[in-house]
Parts: sequence; C-alpha cells; structure tokens
Amino acid sequence: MQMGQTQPILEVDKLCTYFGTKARIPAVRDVTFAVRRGEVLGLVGESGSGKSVTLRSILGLSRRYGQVTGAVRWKGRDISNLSERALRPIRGGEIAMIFQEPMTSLNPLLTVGLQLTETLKAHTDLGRAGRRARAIEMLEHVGIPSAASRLEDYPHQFSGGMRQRVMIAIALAAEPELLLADEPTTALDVTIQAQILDLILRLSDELNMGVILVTHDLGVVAQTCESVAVMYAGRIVEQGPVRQVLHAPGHPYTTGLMRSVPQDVPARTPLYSVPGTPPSLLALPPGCAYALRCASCIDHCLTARPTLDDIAPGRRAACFNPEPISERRPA
Amino acid sequence: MSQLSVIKPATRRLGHLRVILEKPGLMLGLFIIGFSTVLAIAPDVFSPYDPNFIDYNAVRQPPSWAHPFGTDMLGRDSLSRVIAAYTVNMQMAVLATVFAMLIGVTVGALVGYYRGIADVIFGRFVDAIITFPFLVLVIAVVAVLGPGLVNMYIAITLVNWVYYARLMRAEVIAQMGNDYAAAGIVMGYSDRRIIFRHLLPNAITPVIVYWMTDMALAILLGSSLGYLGLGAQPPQAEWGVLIAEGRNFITTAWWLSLMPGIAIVVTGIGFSLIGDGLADLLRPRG
Amino acid sequence: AIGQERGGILNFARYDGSNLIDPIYAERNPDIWMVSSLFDTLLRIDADGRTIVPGLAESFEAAEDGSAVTLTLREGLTFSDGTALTPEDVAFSLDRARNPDLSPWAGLLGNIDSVTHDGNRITLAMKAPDPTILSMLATFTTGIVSKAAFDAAAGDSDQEKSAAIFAQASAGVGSGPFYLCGFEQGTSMDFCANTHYWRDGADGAPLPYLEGVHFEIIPDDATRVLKLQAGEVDAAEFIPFSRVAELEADPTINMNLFPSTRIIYAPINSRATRADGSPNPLTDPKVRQALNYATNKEALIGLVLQGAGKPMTSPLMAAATQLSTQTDPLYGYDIEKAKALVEEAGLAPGTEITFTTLAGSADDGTIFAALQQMWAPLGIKLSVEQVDNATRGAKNRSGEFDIHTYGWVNDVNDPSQVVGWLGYTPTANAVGTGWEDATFNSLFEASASEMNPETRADQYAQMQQIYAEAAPLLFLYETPFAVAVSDAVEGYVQTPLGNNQFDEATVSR
Amino acid sequence: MATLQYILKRLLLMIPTFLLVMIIIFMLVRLLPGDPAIAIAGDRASDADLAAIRERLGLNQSLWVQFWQFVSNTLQGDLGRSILMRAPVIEVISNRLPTTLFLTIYAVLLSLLIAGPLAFVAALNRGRWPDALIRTVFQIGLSMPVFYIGLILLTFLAAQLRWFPVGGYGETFGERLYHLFLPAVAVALYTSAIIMRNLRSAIIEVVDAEYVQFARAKGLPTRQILGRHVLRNALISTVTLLGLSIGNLMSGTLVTETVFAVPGVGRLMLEAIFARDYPLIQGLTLTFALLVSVVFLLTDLVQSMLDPRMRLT
Amino acid sequence: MTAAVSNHTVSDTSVMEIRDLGLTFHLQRTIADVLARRKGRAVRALNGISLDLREGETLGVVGESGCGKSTLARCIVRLYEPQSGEIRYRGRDIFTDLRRSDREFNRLVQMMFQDPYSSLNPRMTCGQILSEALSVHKMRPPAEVPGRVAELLDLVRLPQDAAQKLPHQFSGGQRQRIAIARALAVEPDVLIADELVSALDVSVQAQVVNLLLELQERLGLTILFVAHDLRLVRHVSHRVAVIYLGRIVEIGDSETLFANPAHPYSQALLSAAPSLDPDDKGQAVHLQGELPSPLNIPPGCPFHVRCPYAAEICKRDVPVLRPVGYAGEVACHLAEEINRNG
Ligand SMILES: Nc1ncnc2c1ncn2[C@@H]1O[C@H](COP(=O)(O)OP(=O)(O)OP(=O)(O)O)[C@@H](O)[C@H]1O
Ligand SMILES: Nc1ncnc2c1ncn2[C@@H]1O[C@H](COP(=O)(O)OP(=O)(O)OP(=O)(O)O)[C@@H](O)[C@H]1O
Ligand SMILES: [Mg+2]
Ligand SMILES: [Mg+2]
Repeated sequence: MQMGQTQPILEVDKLCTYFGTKARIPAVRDVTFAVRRGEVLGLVGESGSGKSVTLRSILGLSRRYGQVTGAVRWKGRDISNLSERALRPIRGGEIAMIFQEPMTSLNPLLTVGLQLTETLKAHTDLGRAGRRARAIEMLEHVGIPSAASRLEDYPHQFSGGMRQRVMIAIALAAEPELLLADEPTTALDVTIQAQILDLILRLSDELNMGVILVTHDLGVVAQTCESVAVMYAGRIVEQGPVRQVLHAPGHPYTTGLMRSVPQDVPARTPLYSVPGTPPSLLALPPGCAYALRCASCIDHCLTARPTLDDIAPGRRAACFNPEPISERRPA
Repeated sequence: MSQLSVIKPATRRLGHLRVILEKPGLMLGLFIIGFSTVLAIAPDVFSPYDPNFIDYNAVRQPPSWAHPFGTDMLGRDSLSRVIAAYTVNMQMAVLATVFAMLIGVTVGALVGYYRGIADVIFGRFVDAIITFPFLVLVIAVVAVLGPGLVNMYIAITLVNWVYYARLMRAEVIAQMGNDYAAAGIVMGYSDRRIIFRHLLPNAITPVIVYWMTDMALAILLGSSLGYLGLGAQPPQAEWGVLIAEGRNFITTAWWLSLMPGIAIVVTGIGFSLIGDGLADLLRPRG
Repeated sequence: AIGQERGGILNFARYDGSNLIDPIYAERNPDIWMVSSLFDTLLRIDADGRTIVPGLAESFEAAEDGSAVTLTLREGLTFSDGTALTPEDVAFSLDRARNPDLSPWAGLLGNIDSVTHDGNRITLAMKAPDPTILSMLATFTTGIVSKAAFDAAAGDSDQEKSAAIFAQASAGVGSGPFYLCGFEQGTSMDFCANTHYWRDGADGAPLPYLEGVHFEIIPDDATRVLKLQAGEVDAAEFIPFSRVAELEADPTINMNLFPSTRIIYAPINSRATRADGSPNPLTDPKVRQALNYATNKEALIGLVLQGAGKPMTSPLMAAATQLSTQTDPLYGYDIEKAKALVEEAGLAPGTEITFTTLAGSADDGTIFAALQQMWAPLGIKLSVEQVDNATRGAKNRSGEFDIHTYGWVNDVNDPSQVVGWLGYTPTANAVGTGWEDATFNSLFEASASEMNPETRADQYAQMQQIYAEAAPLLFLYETPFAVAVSDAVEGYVQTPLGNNQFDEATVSR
Repeated sequence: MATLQYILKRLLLMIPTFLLVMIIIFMLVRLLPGDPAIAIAGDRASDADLAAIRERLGLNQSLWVQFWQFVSNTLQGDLGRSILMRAPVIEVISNRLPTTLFLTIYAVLLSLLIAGPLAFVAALNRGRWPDALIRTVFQIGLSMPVFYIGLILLTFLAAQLRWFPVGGYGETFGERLYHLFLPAVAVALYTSAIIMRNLRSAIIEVVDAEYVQFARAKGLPTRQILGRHVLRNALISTVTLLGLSIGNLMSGTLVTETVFAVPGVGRLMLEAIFARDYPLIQGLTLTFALLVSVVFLLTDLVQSMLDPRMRLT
Repeated sequence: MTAAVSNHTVSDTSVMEIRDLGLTFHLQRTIADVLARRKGRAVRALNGISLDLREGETLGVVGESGCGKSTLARCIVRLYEPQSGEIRYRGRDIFTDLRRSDREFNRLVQMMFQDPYSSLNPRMTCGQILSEALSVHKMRPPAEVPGRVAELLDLVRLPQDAAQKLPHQFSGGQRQRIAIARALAVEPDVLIADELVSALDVSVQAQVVNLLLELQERLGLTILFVAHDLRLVRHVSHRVAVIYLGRIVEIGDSETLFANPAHPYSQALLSAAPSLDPDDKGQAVHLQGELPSPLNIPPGCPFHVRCPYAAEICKRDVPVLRPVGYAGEVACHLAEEINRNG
C-alpha cells in the first residue's frame, strides 16, 4: 500500500479528554492523527498514557465521564458532537471497537449468539435467520470450531482467547470501515496472539478496513502496523512509519521504550530502564511531561511544552531536542 | 487485638478530616448521630421538664411555647419525653447490634478462613436461623427471658449475629482470593495473625456499613417490641412506645406520635448517611 | 318503640373472635358473651339487671326450703330449624351443663341433684339449698341446646359433637334469637335471625328485628374506630376510653357507655414472705391501706378512662352487682393518712415494690406511671415488670408478684362468683394475694346455702367490710362497656355481664 | 436437568435445617413462661381443671417423649390440634395462609413496581436532585415503624378520604387487590426502600461496566442497553436481597396484619404466642420456615436463570 | 544498574529436588453426580513434573496460560499439597519431613506473586508490612527493626518515606519492590517469582528485573522465575523449563534452548513471539487445533493434537523427558528427526 494516495477516513484533531468532577484529569491532550482505509496504525505507550481513552473518545464513549473537546472527523464529518442517537449507526456499524479486557467486556448473562446478533440487528436489515447465519459465519471466520453449536453458549464457557475472538467477531460482524482494537492480545499467549493478529491483518486486507491497534508490545507493532503513534502522559510524542520509528526513534521516550526490551542484550546484564516514574496527570509539569526523565533534556524543556512537529518527511515528534534520525541504531 | 484492628483503619482514615469535609452527606450523618449521642448522654441538659412528671391538669395540650411538642395523655411534656427517649433508643442502636457484630465478625472470619466441616455446620445453622421468622424468634426469646431491654438485646443478638457472620464469611472468602492472604501463609505467619491482622481489617468494610443500617433497624425493631410491650419498660420514654401511645390520637393530638416519629426518621437517616459515607470512604483504593 | 325498622344486617366490629359458642364450653369472654344470642335460657334477667323474669319457662317456683325448683316450659317452642324444643332438650342441656366431666362451669350447678320432667313441667331436685340457682338458670351456661342435633352430630365425644355442630354453622340448634349462619376462624362470623324465636318486641312484632348480624374481628383499637368512622361497620365495641370524647362529639355516632360489672383492681401480695423468701412489706394491712389512700382514683380515672368510669365503691364487686354495699368513697385520696399509716407500719423509706403490668397495655402503663408518682411521697420506689397474659396468670397463682393489675367481669348474675374469687381462700387464695381470713371464709360458706335474702345480704355486707379493712387489693375503678354505634343503630345493648344483645336492635339504612 | 438436580440437592439440604428449626422452636416454646393450661382455661380455672388440661395435651409427659411425638407427628403431616382455635393446626393454617401469601406477594410486586423505576431514575441521575429526593423519601419509609405508617395510611386514605377500605380482605381477586392495597403499601414501603437502595447501587455499578460500554460501542439503542444489559445484571444481587427480605417481610406481617385487621397467619402467630398455643406456634413456625426455604430456593433458581455462571452448581 | 551481574556462578548442588509431582484439582461433585455414580470432574494441573533447582541459579519456567506454572510454584511454597511425588528441600521432604507448623521452611523459601497490588495488604503501610515479617520471624530484636526496615527500603531502592505509605500510594513497580523487600526481610534461601513482572510496563519491568539480578548476585539467591514473556525469561535465566499441560516438555540451558528449541511446542512458542524488527517477519510455526484443556488431557503425547509432526506413536505413548544431543532434555518421540529436518 502506498501512502498519501487515499484521503484519510478518520481524522482526529486536537482531541482532549478531561475526567473528574471539575474536569481536572487531562487523560488525553491535543491528540491529532489520521487513519486511511486499509491502514494499520499502532498506538503504543505506557499504562495510563491515554491509549484507551483516545479510542473511547473517538466513539463518544468518554463523554459520560468527562469533557471531550476537539474534532473527530469521520469521512469528513465531525462526529464529536453528535447525539447518542445520531452516533448509533456509526458505532458498531461503521466504526467498531474491540475492548481491552476480553473477560469483562462480554455480558456474562447473555449468550454469545445474542450478543453477536444484536449488533447485526442494529446495523443490518437481515432477518432473524439471516442474522443467525451471519453470526455463525463470523464465528467461523475468527476460528471458533463448530460455531453453530456454540451460539447458545455463554461467555464463561469460552476460554480467554476465544472470548477475545468472539469480541472480534462482534466488532467485525457489521463489516465496519474502521476497527479500533484496544490491546486485543495483551492477555493472551504468544501462540494465540499470533493467530489473532493474523486474523485482523487478513480482514483489514480483505475489507480494506482501517485499524487502530493499541498495544504495549513493540514486537506486535513491528510485525503488524504500518505506522505508529507513541503516547506519553496523554499526548502523542512521536508518530511515523513503523520501520523508521523503530529503527531510529526521534523522541527520547521512544528510544527508552525500545531499549527497555531485553533483545540483543547480553543475558543477565542490567537492562536499560527509563529512570523515574510517569508524572501524575493531576500535577503535570509546565514544560514537557517527559523532561524530568529525559536524558537529552534541555532547559527549555522544563518551561515550554513542545508541539508535535515534523522532524522528517512523514515523521513527527514532540521534542525540542530530538534524537538525530539519520543514524540507525546498531542492531 | 481483633477489636483494635477493626477500628484502626477506620480511625486512621477518619483522621483525614479533609476527606470527610468533602462529603456533605457523611458530615450531616455524623452531625445527626453526634447530636443524638449528646442527647442520649445528657438528656437532662436539654429537656425543659422532668419527662416523667405527670400533670393531671395539662393533659394532651397542643404545642405551645411552654411545651413546644405539646403534652401527652398524662400531661407529661412531650419534648422532654422525646429527648429522654434518646438515651434508651441510642442505647438500643448500639447494644442490640454491637455484640452481634463482634460475635458475627469473629465466627464469620474463622469459618470463612478454615471452611471445611465447621463451614458446613455453620451453613445449616445459618439456614435454620434465617428461615426462622426473626420477630417470632425475638418475641419468643424475650418471652422466655422476660421483657426488658437487656433481655431484648440478648434476644436480638442471638439472632442477629448470624447476619454479620454470613456477611463476614462471604467477604473473607472473597478476600482470600487476593494474594496477600496467600502471601501471609508463605511468609509463615500464624493463622490467627492472617485472620485477624490481615483478612479482618480488609473484610470489615461491608460489615461496618451494614452495621450502620442495622443500628437504624435495631431502633425500629426495638420500637416494634416496645409496641408489643416487650421492649422498654414504662415510664421510660421510648420512641416506639411514644408512637404507640399516640396512635389513638392521630387525628386529635397528632403531635404525640409525630414528634417521636420524626426522631426515629432523623436518627435513621443519620445512620444511613454515615453508612453510605463510610462505604464511600472505606472502599479500598487501587 | 312503635314502628321499628325491621330487617337489615348489622355490621359489628369485635375486638376478638369467638372460637366455639356452646353454653358449656364457652370459656373466654368473646365466647361467653355471644352464647345468649344463640341459646336462650329458661329464665332471664330483666332490663334492670337484677330481677329474674321468665324465659323459655313461662313460670318458675322455688321451694321455700330450697329443696327444689319447678319450671313450666312455654307451649310451642321451637328451635331455629323448626323442630320442637321439648323438656327432653331441657333436661339434656342441664345435665350436660352440670356434668363436671364436660363443663368447666359445672360447679355453678353443683347443688342440683337431678333434673326430671313431666309434661311441660321441669323439676330440679336440689342436694342442698342454693340461693343462686335461679340466677344460674338465667346464665349462659344453662342455655338450651337441641338433643336431637347432638345425637345426630358427628364425633364420639360431646366436645367433638359440639365442635362439629359449630363448624356446620347451620340453623340446627339455636334456641336464641339468632343462629350461627357463617363462620370464618379469626375473621368473621354471621348470625341470622331465628324466625321461630318466641319473644315479641315492645311493638308486638316478633323478635329479632334484624335479619342478621355480621361480625368482623379487628383486634387493633384504632383500626376498629377507624372502621366505624369510615362507615364500614355500624358498631364497634371496646372503644378505647381515650377516644370516647372524640366519638361523643361526632354527630353521626352514638357513643354508648353501658353499665357493667367490670372492675379494675390490683391484687396485693399479702403473704408474709415474697416468693423469693424475703420478708414482704405488703403483708402489713396498714401498708396496703396506705397504698389505697395514696392512690388518687379520680385522677387515675381521668388519665386512663378520660373520666368515663367511677371509683369502686364496694371492695368486692361492681356497684351493678346485687348485694354490693356502697362505701363512698372507698379509700378516698388522703395522702396524709397514707403517710401516717406508713409511718405506723414502720415501712422503711425507699422500699422497693414491683408493679407487674400487662405488656403492651397502654392503660397499665399509665396506671404504673401515675402510681409511681402518687406513691413516691410514701417513700416507695415502684418499679415495673411487664409480662404477657399467660405469664401474669402463672405469677398470680404462684404468688411471684407484689402488685399487679387485674380485671373482672361477672359471668353470672349473682355476687357469689366474684366474692369467691376475690376473697374466699379455697377458690383462688383470694385472687392469689394469699390473704386469708377465717371469718370471711365461714361467712362465705354460710351464704352459699342461705336462702333468706336478708340474712344473705347481711353476710355479704360483713364480708365487704372485712375485705375493705384488710385491703388485699388496690381498689381501683369500675369501667363501663364502651360501644360506639352509628346513629342508624338503635336498641343494641350490652348487659352488665357483657352479653351482646341484638334481639331488639335495629338498623336503618 | 441440571436444574432438577440442583433442586434435589437443595431439598436434601433442607432436612438438617428443618431438624434444627424444629429443635429450636420446640425448646423455645417449652421454655416460655406461663402455662398453656392457664392460657386455655383462664385465670380462674381450678388446679384440677389445669391438671386435666395438661393431661389432655400430653404436657405432663417428659420432654423427650413430647419432642419425639412432635417430630414423628410432623413427619406424618400431623401438626396437632390448635389449643386456641380448637381445630387441627393444618386446617387453621391453611385457612389463613392464602391471605398472608396474597399480601406478601402483592407487597413484593408493589415494591418492585415502586422501587424498580425509581432506582433507575436515581441511579441515572446520581448525585443530582432527583437522586437525593428519591433516597430521602425512601429513607423515611425505611425508618418508620410499620404500625405507624399503617395507621397514617388508614386514617387519611381510608377513614378520611375513603379511597380505600379500612379493613377486611374481600372475596374476589379484584376486591382483594383493593382491600389489601393499603397493607401491601405499608409493607412495600419498607421492602421497596431496601430494594431501591440495592438496585440503585447495582445499576450504578453495572452502568459503567465494560460490557455496557461495549454494548454502547456496538451502537445498540439505549432502551436495549438499559433493559438487556444493565437491568438484568443489576437484578442479580437484588434478587438475593429480595429473597432474604421476604423472610423479614413475612415476619413483618405479624404487626401489619394486626393493624390492618387482615386475618392471616402473622396475626395468628401473635395470638398463638400470647395464648401459649404450642401446637399452633410450632406449626406456624414450620410453615414460615418452609415458605422461606422455598423462597430461598426460588431465589436461587431465578438467579441461576438470570446468571448462566451459576447454573451448574 | 550499577553492578555487573553477568559472572554469577552456579554450583551443582540441588537446593530443591522435585520428583514426579502430580496435582489434580477436583471440581465439586454435585449430589446428582453422586447419585448417578458419576465421577467428579478433575483438572489435572500437574502431571509428573520433575526438576532440580540448583544452588544460586535462576530457573525460568515458561508455558501457555493454564499449563500449571503457578500451581507448581504454589506447591513449592506449600500453598498446595501435591497428591503424588515429592519435593525435597536440601534433602528433606517438605511435606513429610517438615511439620506444617514449622515456619522455618516458609522463611527460607519465599514467593512473590504476579499481582503486586493484591499480594500486599492494602491496609498496612509499607513499614508495617516489612516490620511484621521481621518480628514474626524474630529476624532482629525489636529495637533494631526500624533500622532494618530502612536498610531493606534502601536495598530495593525505595525512598525512606515509603515506610509510612499504603500500597495504593505506590506505583506497580514500587509495589513489586515492596513485595521483594518483604521476601528478603526474612533472609531466604530460595525465591519463587510467579510472573513477578508480567503486570508491569516494559521500562518498569526492566527496573524490577535489574533489581532481582543484582540481589541474586549479592545474596547468592536461588530463583525460580515463572513468566510468559520469552525474551525476559531468556534474559534472566540460567536454565529454562518449558511446560505443556502440566508436564515439562523441554528443559535445558537457556541460551541453547532459545537458540535451538528441540521440542515442536518450544519451537512454536518461540517462533510466535513477534520480533522487534519489522523486516524480520520470521517463519511462525502456526499451531492448529483448539487450546488444550487440563480437564480433558489427550492420551499419548498431550501435544500431538496440535503438533505439525504428530505420528502414530504420539497418539499412543507418553514421551518421557530424555537428553537429546546437546539440547538438554526433551520429551518428544520424534525429537531427533524433527531437529534433523529443521
Ligand atoms: N472514567 C475515568 N475517570 C477518570 N479517569 C479516567 C477514566 N478513564 C480513564 N481515566 C484515566 O485516564 C488515564 C488514561 O487511561 P487509559 O485507560 O487511556 O490508559 P491506557 O493508555 O489505555 O493504559 P493501559 O495500557 O493500562 O490500558 C489514566 O490515568 C486513567 O486513570
Ligand atoms: N484452586 C484451583 N481449583 C481448581 N482448578 C485450579 C485451581 N488452581 C488452578 N487450577 C487450574 O489448574 C490449571 C493450572 O493452573 P495454573 O494457575 O497453575 O496455570 P498457569 O500456568 O499459572 O497459568 P497462567 O499463565 O494463566 O497464570 C488451570 O487449568 C487452572 O484452571
Ligand atoms: Mg487501555
Ligand atoms: Mg499463573
């Protein structure tokens, strides 16, 4: 797939989400990115960096708990202020989401079949029999054997990996144009993880579906995504094509992440680790949120907030002192 | 030792006055119960008359400046009687529940920790007591022991501890799902230490919240028994008895039953506000 | 009452239900007080409450020496189902009533030797003279039942037959103005008019006027009153005295206070020691007198009855009972005298006395509170002990009490029953007080066979005097029967013995 | 099938429970002070009368014999004769029980009807005035003695406004609904307060659950989200509570039935206790225990119907 | 991060000898099951595990979810009692030779749990948690306890004011360090780390792993390291055991095993791990078939249903663990052939 040819299907512009009674917790700030049809965008970052909130805010699920500003343009139309009712056909129909927790995201009291068909009922005009047929088809699609007989089963009768696949089946049932996948494989074993990622990639290809894949496994990003956005403390700090970002990170935080992974390090030697802890969202420093942990911090970083600027063609980083990108890290 | 650890985390949290100040419901509840306690301890300071003084010439007078709540059918000052009742009703709230709670918490914690045969026997026992009509059991026990507050407390405690034990057992079992209990075993701590020092303080929150509701219930139950003549003894003023006394005058001397009714409701609200507030406050954060 | 409204059903709210209405098995007041509506007696008490007049028997005659009573049955009497009421039925009923194996009331008829009949004449041969015998023949327990119905009824024992007849709730056996025509345990009961009833009303028309009476059982006082006020019933009994004034003021309601033989008193444990063996301060008659003097009965009547009662005037019975003497006031309020008596008796200040009250009774609570305050000047610390009915009875028997409240209503129209109960040792230890007086006992025994009315009256006067002086009771007050009826109801009467009489009642709709 | 097995298991578990209940009630009743013979014959009865009555009732036998008779008779379905009512206990109870059952079920349904929608309103407006208002009103219901509530309802709605009858319980189904409305409300006020509290917090908990969020993300209609996803899950804990409170509710009929002149087993129980009617007290207690056990069983069944995770126990 | 730890030496003496360990969890049998004489269902979590833990080494344990890793760890610290087999600690059977009330074993063999939050009592401060461990085992006289707590905090690099804080006031990595400090407080000989860092972010993971390595160096600890992150296991372990359905399918020297896995399951496991290099797509061995269930373990080689090389013998006979060439020990009938082809 060549870049720049198609128009983005989703554009997120300066998305901010504040939680708490007085909107004091800035979970997501000024997040801007775009996804094209068929593109797989990776979203990585530490726990609590705002990945899930970003996805939820796109679908308007964060409004109940906080204040969301900025624009979410879906096929050119800003959907961030649509009413719940107006959002309904988009949610699940055009943009589907897979939740992080396969164990808690399926309603334990309803059969898998019902949870699948209710989506179909909401978004297609299939009849009862048609929905059932499609549900079976979807389950088979995600690799659940003897799908027809499992429609009447309840989530607790499935293993974690199967539940995750059921959720994927539900998300893909209405053939969405964009899939928001929030850590679809974190809870799973490597062998199953591989199966599921394969499936998502295949479908993205077949349906020409855009995917935003949240994960904190950089290996998954490397193997699955075309481009990647790195989040830190609610902001995107670096963005660009996977190959370039992973080979030559621009933001010191990305570097830190890469170096923490025990790969290509002599066994039983100390690993690199980003010093310090992430700042509390309630007490963000005035300058760059990463400044205090950053090895290449300069004075300016402590007082001013860097914006996400181009550092190379197709690459952006929010840093006053980015890593030199021409240089490749030794393998 | 177990008692200490029951109270400790709560008081430590309560020490953070700021946290409480942020919860107006809890504040109001604490105020109501605090004031009620003051009334209960020193009713004489607040009551304008001797609550038991009979004035044949001032029978069932409507509220006035001299008698803000009016007088009852014996010419006693209703305000003074409602205030005097605080002593016995607040005492009911505490004494009818506190032993049940202590026993229930201990039994529930032990049974929940050890399970096994003791748990099975406990289960049957709980079923038997719970399927037994509560009021009947209490009435029967009171009848056996003779009416009077102390016997009433004993009767209620005999029945009521089961509810605490059930709650505690379930909570301890749930807490056992957390690794800190396993960690205690792995660290080689004694069972007693694990039960009372580790599990109990963590499992106690719902019990304390239930306790608050239960105190309000105890007042109600005490009142019902007072109505049946099995609770407080005359001439001791008690809200249930006061209401019962006033029920024949609901249209002619409404103040007789209304005022104690308000006292019960306000106290009940006080306890449940504290309960809700504590549930909020003591919820373990993670 | 010329041109009475006839017909209609009277709805009556009762405080408690009947369990079995049978002349001999009626034990509780709700049973006893209904018997005369279903079963007529040979003799009747006149409206004045004292004079004995003919009933089912058109005439009666007692031998001077008390050896026999002869009665003549009316012609053409029938039971409610239309079968004839014969002398056999009378003999059957009386034999049943005096059979100690069956009837708890048999003692009242213990002096009857035999019951024989000859045509319409019935003769009661007496073992010993009995001045109360005529009264007994006007008492519920000698109500006439149908022998045929009993013979036909299912069951082996008399008791089972009685229960079976009652359960049928049929017109089968009634000799009274009504028969039972509906019964739901603990809920409701229906009486239907006995169209064969022999008596005529003042307007010459046959009684009863009503088509029937529907009883509903509403134990809660306040609810009973509400039900009347809401017009759902036409009458409600046992109105709390605290509501009397309110109902009197209601123009649509007639508040009746029927004179009664009901007295409220408090037995004082007069034994030398208490049940626990400690010396009993109340054994001294002076102390008991003092308590009586220190008790302001008028005030109590004001507080408990809202004025709707009067202090006891005879120490042994209500003023409505025959042979009662009027001692007015009987221990009138005199605190100084009380103090003096206490001092004389050497009662230690701060003596503790327990007052046993009926749990849940507002009246008892009031009495206690008032007594506590009234007796405080005597240096007595009165504490309370609440018990339920069954426990109070047991305590009374075993003497485990100091003072407790009690009430009494005569069942028979003669003072012997109440005097035996309150004072005669063999009956019940003088209501459990343990008070014993040889003169009193022998006077009582003598009066039991004294056929001369004057002598008997004199014996009763003496007993009352002895009793008043010894004061084994706290003499409290007499209360009327408070029955409120809607203004549509007329002619309903509750007799001093408590019998509910509907035969001349009417209701206009 | 699994359900049947489960019921079987529960029924077996009831046996020891009932034995315990029988022992407790038997002992308690015998420990009661006051002589049933006096209660029957009245204070005026002679000692000989009392002895005769005791003999007749078998009260002069040893406790063991009495207990054995009680157990064996009960197992044969014979609960003895009521002393007070002079009729077989079974008969007395079966006459009165339907009324109490009717009242209880009526009150439960009313509670659900009142509490259900209001719990939703309160939960969805959490922290705002409708929530505060609803909670306060229910708190008042929770802290008022039933006899007082009953009396107020009777005085104002029945006696003064005459909207409802003061007492009685009617013949036809419709009449019963009408007659028992006020008593049912008096009972329901308390129960609904408890249900409301529980349901409200359950809804608050469930409404933010991941699977509800997921249902939103699927673009389901709001009604479906609330009904299918929220309510069902919130109901699970409420059903347990309801089951538990039915026991209390039936105890509550002791007072309610007296105040409202409803001829049910609650009032009967009070009468029986005060009259020391041993067989009747025993019979009533067993009936209560049986009913409550059945309710618990039903609760569990409903719960296992609602919650598939509990199905194979 | 300061000390280099690469030259740590491992002796040949076994601290723990585990032989033929078997543990089955019996699911509750219903009354109906009893009536129908049906056997209760059983989860066969451990099916004859044997391994040695050598003095001073780190033994990594990997395998997919539910294969019995935690059960093994919990048996070693006596949280579960196995139904068969034995565990010897320095020659003594921990279930028969040592009495249960003997707390000394508990002191010497410490365990740390996966969930750092749930393994700390949320109502005790960090200081209380540490001093409790010290005083219960009388590690120091009461007067010296506070000083020792300070030392421990220092050891795990927590600030001194941490002693007054409750667990919820710490981050995940810090909580795990408290857990480590608690284990070290009683001066143990063996540490069982069950998914110690699985719940943490990569960079925090690194911190904790570094700490563990450093402490092992300094204190000569023996560590059983359970994890499912293969890179991490490879990084910290001297030797690695791969478990499949309650059985060890391969065990051997860490570097050798990771470089040349011999068992088809190990191969699949390693190849499924995504590489950090986008250009290295690898040749993932895709496993077929459904996840295995310990409720219903297939006969023969438990892996044969998913194994791409499965032969007739695999369905029949259970392979035993045997040394294969230089690869360590492998439980596969066809190990030689597969590796020749591969
Ligand atoms: N409903 C909410 N109310 C308040 N704060 C919230 C809410 N939801 C999320 N947050 C906060 O927003 C921040 C970002 O959370 P988010 O779930 O997006 O993190 P994440 O990047 O997905 O982390 P993880 O990798 O652990 O899933 C966190 O600090 C979280 O505590
Ligand atoms: N207490 C228990 N009762 C019943 N079954 C259990 C129990 N504990 C564990 N199991 C079962 O035993 C098997 C092995 O569990 P174990 O926890 O050892 O797996 P694990 O390898 O640690 O998995 P994970 O990587 O998910 O932690 C699983 O199937 C599990 O469901
Ligand atoms: Mg997330
Ligand atoms: Mg595990």
